[in-house]
Amino acid sequence: MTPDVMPAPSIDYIALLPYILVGAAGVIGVIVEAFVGRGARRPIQLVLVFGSLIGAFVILVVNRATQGIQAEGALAIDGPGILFMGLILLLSILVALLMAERQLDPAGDAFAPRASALPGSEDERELTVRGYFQTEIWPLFLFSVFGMMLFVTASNLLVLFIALEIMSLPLYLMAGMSRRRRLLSQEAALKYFILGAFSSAFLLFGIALLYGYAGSVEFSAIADALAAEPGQTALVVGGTALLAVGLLFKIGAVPFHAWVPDVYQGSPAPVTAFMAAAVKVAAFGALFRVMYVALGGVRWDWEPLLWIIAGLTMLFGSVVAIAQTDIKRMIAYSSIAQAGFILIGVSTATAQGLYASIFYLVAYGFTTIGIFAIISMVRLSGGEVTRLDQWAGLGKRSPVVATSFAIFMFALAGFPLTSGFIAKFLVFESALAVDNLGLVIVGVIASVMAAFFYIRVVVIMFFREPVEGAPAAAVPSATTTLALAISVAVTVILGILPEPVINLIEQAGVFLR
Amino acid sequence: MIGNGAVVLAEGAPSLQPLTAATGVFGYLWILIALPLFGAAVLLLGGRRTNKWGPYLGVLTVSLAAIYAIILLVSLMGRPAEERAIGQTLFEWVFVGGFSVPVALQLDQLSMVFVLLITIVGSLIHVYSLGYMEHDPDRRRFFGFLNLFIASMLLLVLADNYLLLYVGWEGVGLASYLLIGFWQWKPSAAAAAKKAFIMNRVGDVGLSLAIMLIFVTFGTVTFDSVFAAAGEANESTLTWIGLLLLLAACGKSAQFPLQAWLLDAMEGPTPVSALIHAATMVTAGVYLIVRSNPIYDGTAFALTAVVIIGVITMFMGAIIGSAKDDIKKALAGSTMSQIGYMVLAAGLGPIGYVFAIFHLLTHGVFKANLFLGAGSVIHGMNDEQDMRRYGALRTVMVITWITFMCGYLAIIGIPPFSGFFSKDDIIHAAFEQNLLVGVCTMLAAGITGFYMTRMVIMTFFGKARWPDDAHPHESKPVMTIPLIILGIGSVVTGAALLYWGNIESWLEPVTGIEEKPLPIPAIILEGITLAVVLIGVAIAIAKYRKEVPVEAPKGNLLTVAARNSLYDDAINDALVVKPTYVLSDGSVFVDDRIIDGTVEGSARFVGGLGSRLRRLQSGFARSYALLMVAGAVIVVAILYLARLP
Amino acid sequence: MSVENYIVLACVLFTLGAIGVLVRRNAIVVFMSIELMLNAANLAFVAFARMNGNLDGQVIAFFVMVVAAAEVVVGLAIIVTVYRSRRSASIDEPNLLKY
Amino acid sequence: MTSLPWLTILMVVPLVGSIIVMLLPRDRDVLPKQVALGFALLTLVLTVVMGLQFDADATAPFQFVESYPWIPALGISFSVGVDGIGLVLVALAATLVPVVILAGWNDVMPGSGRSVKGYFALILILQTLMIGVFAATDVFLFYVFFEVMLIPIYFLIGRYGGADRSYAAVKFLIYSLVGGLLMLAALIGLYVVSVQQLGQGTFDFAALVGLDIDPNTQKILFVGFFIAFAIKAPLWPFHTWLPDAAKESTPATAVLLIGVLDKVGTFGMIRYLLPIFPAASEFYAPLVVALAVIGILYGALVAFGQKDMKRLFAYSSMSHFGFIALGIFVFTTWGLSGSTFYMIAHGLSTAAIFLAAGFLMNRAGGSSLISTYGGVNKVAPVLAGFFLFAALSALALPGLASFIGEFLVLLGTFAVNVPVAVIATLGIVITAGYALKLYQKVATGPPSPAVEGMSDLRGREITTLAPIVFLTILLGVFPAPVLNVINPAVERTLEVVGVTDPPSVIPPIVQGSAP
Repeated sequence: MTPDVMPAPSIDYIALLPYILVGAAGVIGVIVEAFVGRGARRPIQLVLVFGSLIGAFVILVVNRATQGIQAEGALAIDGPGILFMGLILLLSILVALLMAERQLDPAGDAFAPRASALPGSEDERELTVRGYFQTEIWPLFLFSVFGMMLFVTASNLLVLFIALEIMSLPLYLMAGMSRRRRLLSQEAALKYFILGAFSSAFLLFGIALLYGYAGSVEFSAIADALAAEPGQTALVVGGTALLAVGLLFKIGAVPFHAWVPDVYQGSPAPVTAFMAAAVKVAAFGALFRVMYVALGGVRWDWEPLLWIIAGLTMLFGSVVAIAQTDIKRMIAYSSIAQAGFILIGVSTATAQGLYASIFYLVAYGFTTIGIFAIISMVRLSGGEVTRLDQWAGLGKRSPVVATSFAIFMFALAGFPLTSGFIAKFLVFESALAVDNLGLVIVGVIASVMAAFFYIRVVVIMFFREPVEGAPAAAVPSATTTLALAISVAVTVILGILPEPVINLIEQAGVFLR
Repeated sequence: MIGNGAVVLAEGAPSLQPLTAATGVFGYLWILIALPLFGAAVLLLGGRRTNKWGPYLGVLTVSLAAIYAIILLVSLMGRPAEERAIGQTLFEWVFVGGFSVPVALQLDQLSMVFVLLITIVGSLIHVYSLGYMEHDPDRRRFFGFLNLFIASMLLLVLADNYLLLYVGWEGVGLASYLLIGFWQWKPSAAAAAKKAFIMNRVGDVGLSLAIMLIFVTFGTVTFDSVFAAAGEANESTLTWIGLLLLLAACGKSAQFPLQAWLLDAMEGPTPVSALIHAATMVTAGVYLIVRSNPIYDGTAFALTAVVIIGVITMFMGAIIGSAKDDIKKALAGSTMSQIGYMVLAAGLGPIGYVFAIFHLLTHGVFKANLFLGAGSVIHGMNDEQDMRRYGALRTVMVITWITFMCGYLAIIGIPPFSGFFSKDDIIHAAFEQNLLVGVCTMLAAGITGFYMTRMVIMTFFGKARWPDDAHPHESKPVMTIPLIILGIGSVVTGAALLYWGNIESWLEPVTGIEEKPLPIPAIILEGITLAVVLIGVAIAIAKYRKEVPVEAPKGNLLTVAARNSLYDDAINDALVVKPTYVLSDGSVFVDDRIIDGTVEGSARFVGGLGSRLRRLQSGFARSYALLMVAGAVIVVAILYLARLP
Repeated sequence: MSVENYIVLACVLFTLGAIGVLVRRNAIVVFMSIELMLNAANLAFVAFARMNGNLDGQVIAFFVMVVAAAEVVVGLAIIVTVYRSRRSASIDEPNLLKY
Repeated sequence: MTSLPWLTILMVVPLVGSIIVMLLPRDRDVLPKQVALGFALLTLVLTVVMGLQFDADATAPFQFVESYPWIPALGISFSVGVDGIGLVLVALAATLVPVVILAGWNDVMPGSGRSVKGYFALILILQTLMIGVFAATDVFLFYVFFEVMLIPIYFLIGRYGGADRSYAAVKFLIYSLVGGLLMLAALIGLYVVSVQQLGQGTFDFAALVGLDIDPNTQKILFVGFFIAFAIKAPLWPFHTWLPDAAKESTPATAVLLIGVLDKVGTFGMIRYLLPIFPAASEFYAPLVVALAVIGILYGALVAFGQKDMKRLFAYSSMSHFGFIALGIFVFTTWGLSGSTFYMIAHGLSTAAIFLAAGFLMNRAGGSSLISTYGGVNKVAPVLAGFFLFAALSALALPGLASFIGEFLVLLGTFAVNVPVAVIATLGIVITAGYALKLYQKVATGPPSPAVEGMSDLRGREITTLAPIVFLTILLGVFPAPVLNVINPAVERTLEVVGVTDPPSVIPPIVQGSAP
């Protein structure tokens, strides 16, 4: 150690451009909030958001060739990493489209005019009447996306932790910003925050233990340490366990799922879509990297763990979803079950499993966003109508919307000619390829039970006569329509012609270390 | 193309007569079946349009068939004995792997006589029906069904293999079902029809299994190939085949234990009873057994079984016939008993086959005669069937009475009426074979004498016991003429077939024939038989000469039993029908409760589990946190414990 | 004093923090317990840094403090809004979302 | 052979038809029916034309073969082609669809709130899928059709069915999904095996038959496929969805469901189970035979005890499916040909019974309770006549198509297992029992109040039933056209399994007196 001279770090800014773009856009957004007049904010924010996200995605695609460990081993920009980032950006763009919606709710968009205002208080009503829109949510959103991008490419545990926080903190706030049902929304935010912080504490302590074991937080260093002296030590086991807890929490795997239903139900529909789609992708990206790269040496230890977790998650999610009466809550439990299916891919510890899971995430992400787009459309004057029985006869009043929803349901249930089927096919195959028949059987059982409630929605929409004063799907503005259209298209096309996507994923190669 | 197959056969089966190609007049064998089939098709599909002329078409087709049959007979007699078996393959029917069955017809001496019986008696009954069914709104359908029956029956006797025979076999069953239930709005008729079909179905089980066993054994179901190889099969197989065929015969010919349907079958219009349930269909069982004689020759056991069945039914029928007051049921009982005779005769083996057929023919004629006579009476007494309401009808229905008497004398076997020859031959054969059986046949002859005399006296003699509204009158010529023809038939058939037609040598090539010495000289035997019959007659006269009460007297145990047809329905109910219902209800319960219950139950279980598990989601952030901590502990535990090698 | 003791202390603090989260009702206190857990981690980092003889752990500790600060900002914001609408900082109070 | 992509055309035509029907204006309620009927008839004609070009004694296992890569990454291709068995089943589908369209002409009353064109569009889509499932020679493609078929039926039942329709629809779908997902697992297992053996995976039927899968794996995979097929078929005890589905669906739907769709189960057993898992098939044969025999008797007995016509038909079908399965798993050409033939015959007789009963029920306000009826024969003789014919065809009267199937199955069974054959044969008595009991209750005796003044069949209705009756008789008397086509396929299948028919005890002198 030579304390006097400090070598300048070599950083390839071109490779980091996507991060920089999104991050900077977020910062600028904050500044805009601070200095620009209320009227002008929204357009500028929209330009920033879509500009940065699309830009980042384009850049990502353009120099997808430049891969490697970047920023002094902080980030690993490799094939899978780029895939995850690209997917996150695409999903975020769709979510942004949903967030930009301001036609469904007569009072404006889906978010509270001022999150701090007291629910039902005088000034809130006044703000509403004055037609205020709060635009702080946009920079928050960008920061969250930025965090996700770091999260899936983090190549050392410190960056992992920080990325996790950058991703999560804005989400906690966004969860509380619903215009309607403020109390639920705030409750969701509180629970999400408390539990999120709690889990990140676990994660951090896990990091500490691993650091203690390996003397470094670099994934590669940890991997080397494990390779050098295999076998269990308290530090490794404890570290792995706590790290897993932190990541599985974000994924929403049983038994760390408890927050999912409450938060999904309470948050505004677009934010829920963001959590259900993008956050899940990010969390899985990180989980994969940690497990495959850093902890690949002890995979004999964590494979059984993930089998059990995956099985529990699939079964629990499916069973409890059957008993739900609120559509958002049902989808929340279904997303828990779906996480279980994706975990099957992780638990194989093979490249095949990785590809299967990525495909599953693609299919699942787009379908989920489509689902929440429709949930945000089905409403009465009081806001979204999420009681299942009120959806009765929707097929008669809004055939197109109901049909799209049915397609999503069949996709989640894994019917052929939808993306969900190919996805299930691939994960099951990856499991059978490592002779894990048991997990597949559990998967099959769970799928049957899951099908039960997916189909029930279709029954309610198409076979039941509409109840009095039942809602119809409101006509959304172009943005939501576009998002919905894209989700339907992807869901169907991936079901009929998955070939290109499969190839794309399989070209991604493996994680760099 | 047909012949060459047969030539090979001839070499394969020296004992069997070769099939010769159907040439010349025989080239159109299929017309025989096609004619009535066409009639049936037109009448049944034609709808109301054909109401007016339909019945006549029906009569026409059958009569044409009869004429063609006679032509065939003549040209058949014109041929040397060894060329009297004609085969005609129409087309390939069912063929899979080694199993190949053509639609092929075979006309030999045996089927020839059947064809004649069916077509001639058939056309007479058709004509008779013109009168009998005159006022029925559904005449058209009636004749359609009759035609259908004739066609199926001809197919049955002309088929050259068992599977095709099965088709005819079931076809006549169907026709019988339709005709028994012709007056469908009468629940009794509908029930009787169903009963007949289902009991026949039981026999069909025997036939199907027999066919399968035959194929598995011989690799073919064509008569001549099977019979050619019959000698090589081992006896137990033959026995099984024989018993299964016997089961089939019991169903069709109302033999014990499947006899119960025949009496109910009298629900059908009388011409039907005459044609189907007396003259032709019910004798199909006899045909089946005689046709399969090469198989039975190989198995004494099956033959004995046949004899026993025959004897039992012979007595049952006779006893039932002696107690029934319904004229048709009484006749039905006698039919059972007479067929019992034939079956018994067939069971005697080569000694009996010929006489079974012989009696079958004469019976076909005189029983048709009797039934039509009864029909004429019923018609005249506007549908009264209870003999206790008859009496003294000879005065008003002369032709009916005379013709009926011919049939009567024929059936009880008074020389020179037809029944005498055929029945005595059977009794002879029985005595040649086995003394006991012989005695049985003789006794049965006596009972026959009794119940037929009873019937004649109650119907035509004594005082009139008519219902007040009855104005008995002779039937129209269209009905009486067939009666007269059949009456003459009842007189002459026996002698004609025996001496002029020389039936024994005629059938010999098909059935073979065998003579054994009689224990006692024939003339004495005939004397005794006649005596027994006359005793029966005498008893009847003694019993019914004086007043016949309109209400049936209580009667002794046997009489009561006989009136109830020996409780056959009760027995069937207890042994078969009730258990079936119980079983069925049981399975329904199992299906609804247990099997479907399990399915529904598991679904409900999952649902319940869901609503119980969701309680975990208490809504308290701290309990969620607790769950997480617990989870973390579990994770650590798993990492320590569950560890792959 | 050997490094193990610091680790043990860190674990104890972490556990105390966790227990605090489980048993305390007041959102603020719960939140402080979480901060305690984070600082337990920090202690562990520093101790390990010393053990491994490199500075990474100490650097990380600084990062964690920053993150914790950010977390405070967000956390308090949320807790305050909840408090204002419910007039209570109990985290058992908001219990509309369940089952 | 022809160069035209026949099978694709057959699949595309109804699809186009359904799209056109959907695009028709809402207010026209007759036009959709006419268009649908037109396309169905066109498909039928094309099928006939294709069938005439089928070369019965070609050496190639499949004809009209087409193959286009679909998902090469997974070795999946869109390959179709038919052997004799596939051909006749495609023909069955093509025949029944126009019939049911005509029969269901007034199933959906305009103003009932249910879309008329939707009904017929769904039927046409269903036809596409049915043809596809029988024509697929890529197992994945087969699976896709197998599963997707559920959805139109699901809507046909759930949307256009009777009072309890959504319960029945869901029950049907869940049942099928259980089978479908198990089959999916087994399918993937098969794929994995092919990866291990061939280097890269495939779903091509021929390639999979070529695999040499070790018996234990076979036994596992077999179960997955078998349960799926057993639920479809349905075999005892996987049958309880059928009565509800049959009761709640319209006659037209029921005909397509039981007459054609359920055949996919038995078809799958012949096409996939036997050739791909020969060892497992022989291992499980006793079990399957047992299930089949139980199904035969049990189904008949339960049918005997039914108070509801449609449920009765369902159970009788279950008993018939017992016969079909029995014939498949005795491994004789007679049994297998018999089963195949029986599938066709059963399709026809199902159509006859359901449509006749449907016409009857329409006249009495839709009640399917047997007790509602009586004495139909007196007021509507033609209707009663067709009803009786249907009953007779159900009890396999010799001379009708079903007899040939049933007898061959029994014969094939008898040749290898006499006791089973005897027990199964008893079934024909019970069958006669319920069939005639039904007719007796419905058609004979004095007319019941519901039946009084009932009108007899009209032209359209007779037109729908006549062709079925005609075919039933024709195939019963002259089955050669079908047998010629299916026998080679059957023999090929058994060659793959590696069994030959037992020879007769005494070598026959000549094969019958056939020319």
